[in-house]
Formats: sequence, C-alpha cells, structure tokens
Amino acid sequence: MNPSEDETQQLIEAAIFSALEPVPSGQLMRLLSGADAETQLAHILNTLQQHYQGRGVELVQVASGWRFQVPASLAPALAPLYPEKPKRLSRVILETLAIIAYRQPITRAEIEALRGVAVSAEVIKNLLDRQWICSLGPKELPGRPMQYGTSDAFLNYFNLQTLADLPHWLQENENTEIPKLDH
Amino acid sequence: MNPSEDETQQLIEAAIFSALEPVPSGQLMRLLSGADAETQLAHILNTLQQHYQGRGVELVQVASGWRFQVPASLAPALAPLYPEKPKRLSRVILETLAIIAYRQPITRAEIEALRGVAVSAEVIKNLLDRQWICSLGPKELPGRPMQYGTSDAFLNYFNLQTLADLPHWLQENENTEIPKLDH
Amino acid sequence: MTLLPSIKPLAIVNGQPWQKLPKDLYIPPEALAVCLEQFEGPLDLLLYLIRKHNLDILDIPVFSVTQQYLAYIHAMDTARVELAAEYLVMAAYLVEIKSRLLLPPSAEDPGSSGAEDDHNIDNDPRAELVARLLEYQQFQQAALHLDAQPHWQRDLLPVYVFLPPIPQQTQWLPVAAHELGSLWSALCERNRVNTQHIIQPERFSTQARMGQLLQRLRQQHNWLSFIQLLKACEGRAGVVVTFLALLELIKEGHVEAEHTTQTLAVRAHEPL
Repeated sequence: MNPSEDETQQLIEAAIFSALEPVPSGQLMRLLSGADAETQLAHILNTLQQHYQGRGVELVQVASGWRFQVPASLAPALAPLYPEKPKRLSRVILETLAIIAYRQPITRAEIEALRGVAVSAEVIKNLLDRQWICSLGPKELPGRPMQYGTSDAFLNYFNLQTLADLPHWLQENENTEIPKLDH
Repeated sequence: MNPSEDETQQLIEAAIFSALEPVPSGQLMRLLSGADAETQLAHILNTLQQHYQGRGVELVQVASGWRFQVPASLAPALAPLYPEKPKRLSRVILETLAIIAYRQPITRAEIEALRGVAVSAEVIKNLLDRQWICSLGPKELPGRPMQYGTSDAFLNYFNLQTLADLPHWLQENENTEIPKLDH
Repeated sequence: MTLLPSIKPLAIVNGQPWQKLPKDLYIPPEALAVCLEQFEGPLDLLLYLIRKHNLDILDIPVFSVTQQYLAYIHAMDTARVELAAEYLVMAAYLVEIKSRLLLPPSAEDPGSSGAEDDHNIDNDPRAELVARLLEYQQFQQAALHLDAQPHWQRDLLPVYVFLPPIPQQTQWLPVAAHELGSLWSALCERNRVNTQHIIQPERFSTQARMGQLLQRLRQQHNWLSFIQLLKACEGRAGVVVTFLALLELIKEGHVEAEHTTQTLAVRAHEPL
C-alpha cells in the first residue's frame, strides 16, 4: 500500500522536526518510495516551507540539510525565557573567519599578511573547536604550513546554504585598480 | 504597542518549539500582557492544538507543561532515519549453535549437559527462527525429547559446503572426550 | 561617522566607560594601553586615522598620516605601553615611503622605465600600502557583514520536538564459522577440565555414518533403496542420521540418488 501524499508530508515534517541536526535531502528520500521520490520531496518541502511562512517556526535549507528554526524576528521577544545570552563574537574571530571564508584554502601566515598583524594560535584553535574551519592539508611550501577552509557547520551557523550565498562583500576588490599584493 | 493576536500566537508557538522541556503555562504567560492573559493563552493553545491536528507534530499537554511531539502513530515510519547499531549475537546463542553443529542430532538436555548450564527455550526458538537449526524428530527415549540439527541455511550462512568444513570437525567429533549425557 | 564596529563601551578607564574613541591623538597615557587593544594591528590603526580625518584612501597624504601615526606610537612609548612589533615595522615603512616621495623621479628607477605620462599608482611608493589598506578594509567590512548575518542559537533558535521511542528491527553482526569453531574448542577444553567420568561415545555420528554408507554402497556396485540402508534397532535417530549422512554424500558427489514415487534409490559413484 502506498502512503497517501498527506501521510508522506507528515512523515517528512516529523522527520525534520525531530532531528537534532539539519536533515540532508538524501536522508529524507529514504522515507519516500517510487521513482519520482526526488520530485515528490521537492514538492513536499516547498509546500511545508510555504505553510510555515509567518508562523512561530520556519523551514530552511542550510549547508547540511533542512531544519526548522525559530525565525530571527521572534528571538528578541523570547528573551524573557532565555536569560542567558550567547557572547558576541570578537573582531579578531570575525575578521579571521571572513578572510578564511573568502580566501580558502589559506595558511595562517597568509591571514597574518592580510591583517598586518599576528594571528594567535588561540584564534585558530577557537575556530577549529567551533568546527567552523577545518584543516585542508599542508601547502607545498617550505615548512609545509597547514591550510584552512570553512566547514558546513560554519554555513549552518550563519544560516547559509553554500559559500556562494556569502554576499559579494568583496566584489569591489576585483575591479580595483590597485595592484594586488604578492605574498 | 500591543502585539496583534497573530504575533502572540507565533510567540507562544516559538516558545514551545524552542524549549528543551515541556513549558509550563506559567512560563508562557510571561510572554503575554494584559489582564486576560490566562484566557488569551488558553485560546491560543487551543487554536494551535487544532492547527497541528493531522500534521507531522502535535501539541500536547503533559504533566510538566506543553510540548510538541511526533504522534506515536508516525514514529515507526521514521525508523529508517534512526538505524540501530548492529548487535552481536549473545554467547549463549552462539555456543548452543556450535554444540548443535558439532553434535547433531542433539536434544536440549544434551546441550545443557555439555554447556553445564540451562539452555532456555528462547535460545532454541531463536535458532529455529533464524532457520539455522531444525527439528530432526524425537529421540527414542522416555519423554521422546526433540533432537536438533543444523540446516542448509546454516551451511549457506557460514559459507560451508558440508558440516565437515567446520573447523576442528574431524578430531573433535571422532575421538571426543566430551561427556555424553546418560539419561 | 565611526566605522569601528563597536557598540559596547570601548573600554573601561579608571572605572569609567569609554564610549567614543579619542578626539585627537593626545590621549591621556593611561588610555593608550586600552586603545592599543582596540586596534587590530597597524593597518587597523591607519584606517582609523584615515577615516577620522576624512582622507582619500587612494591618495593618502603620507606626510600627515605618518606624522600622526608616529605621534601615536611615540605617545604609546612614553606611556611605556608594550608595542607589538608590527606597529614599529609599519612606522619604519611609513617613513620609508615618505622619504621615497621626497626623491625626484629618476630614470634609473626600474619602476619608471615606461612612458613619461606613466604616472599611475604602480610607480607610486604608496601603491603597496594603499593596496594592503584597501584589501584589509574589505575584510573588515566583510566581518561586519558576517556578524550581521543571523547567528544560530542567538538569533535563530533551534526547535526541539519530543520523539516517542521508535520500534527497531535489530540488525545482527555477522558470525563466521571460525567463531563457532573456537567456541566449540573452548567448550571441549572446559569439559575436559571439568569432567570426572568418561562416558561412552555417542551412538550415532553423521560423520561416521557417512563412512559406513559409502563403504557399503561401493561394495554393492548397484542401486539400493533408502529402506535397505536402515537398521530397525537404531530407531528414528538411526533413520535421521542415515538420511543426513546420505544427503552429505550426495552433496559431496560421492553418491547419486534417484527419487521415484515409491522410494529413494542410491548408489555410489564409480571412483575414477
């Protein structure tokens, strides 16, 4: 017996709601049957996404899959329930992260050259601990320095699906007449 | 500015969804204002409960408060997303199987004599269910106890051509010093 | 406008929060240590100076900027603030640019071997500095934008939904024949150690029966029915063992079998 479309949608909804991490489409597909599972899934996700517009939770796709989340617009009003505020990210963390995001793979020395100041091992360790960056193997240079890149967890954290979703904040860099720095 | 009824409902919905534990009504009340907060909350919860009927999650009230949950009827269908780690067969099952393999045909009492401990009916049933053993008819003894032997499925599973391919088959079986049970 | 990305107090000096950056470079010495921490290195400080004086980054008045930068460094030094080496390197670099700008353009300068009107930024001693400042400024802005993205668990809250227990079809790890073998060996060993009395060998062994049957069938050279292979005294167990042994022999190809409606007939294959 084939489950009705309604039942399938309920199942997908339940699966995403009950998962602790974003659920990849491939996983959701395991709940469907039939040759057109992919089309079916896309249709269901689209329906769900529309259904949850303007509600207390929203359905979004981030780098590692689909998740329900409380939209950013509601978080401030929920503050009375969550008195503990997460700390702001420091400038050095944000700048280092931005450089890695746009210039990966990149070594620590290259980050330092861009920032004009030493990058402490703690900053790199902090980013690695948060699993926002990962080692991409050593660069073929004397000393074989490690190269870093951003992870899916980084994209998930900032509500992004791919690196291409990073806004083109650096675009003007390409049109500048200033010669690019050789490192 | 008073939030609209819609916004208040979104807030309550988000509050219950984002909580790790069921949320007591008293907590939810903190998100409302006005003298009729209690009536308001009851109305909102009622509306939400109806809205989520027949969906992938349902709003329920448990002892400690309100929570969203996957309806029990949907849970079994989510099994593909939560695969259990494969388990090892218990030692008693494997040992019983070994005894039957090397000593067939053999009765349960004889297996118990070899193991030195009782072999529960469940163990025999487990092996029968796996179709690794089968009944070979009763032994001509008082009480006519059933004798068991291994099946073709057993040979297939263990990738054996014949029982003689079992390790240690010959020497153990030919001049055994294993105690044989006197009935 | 201040472009420095700070909303909270910049620093606490003598218990007083500093909401604004200093109005000019002559800062009370005790505030300098705090200011140094506010800057993410010499590029950051330079950008601050450029913005503060509303200067064009593409046409930096190196003289005044250098002067201000040095004044700042000097003030820090007076206040015995430990300066990161990068600030001093930048100071030296600024002075070098300044002195190069003072030199008349020379024909031997490898950078200006081109046309007369080639007064582009490539030949400008400031070019590299400007490029670095622009590049760093972009990453500063990118960092601000990144911070403006919604953050998980701060701006976007995770959703938790209760999941009732899911009935599972248990998967079993595969077992290999050698595991049965070692269990059997261990069992034999255990019994050998524990046993007090020697018991008569088992009545029927499929293995032994296989040998007996094969011998008999080879002597016979002819078809025998299954019934003929049985002994009444052995009872049901005998039938089973004989049948099992026969099956084994057929499987191994020592014996061929023919099944009629009446009976099962078997004979030995001729040995090659």
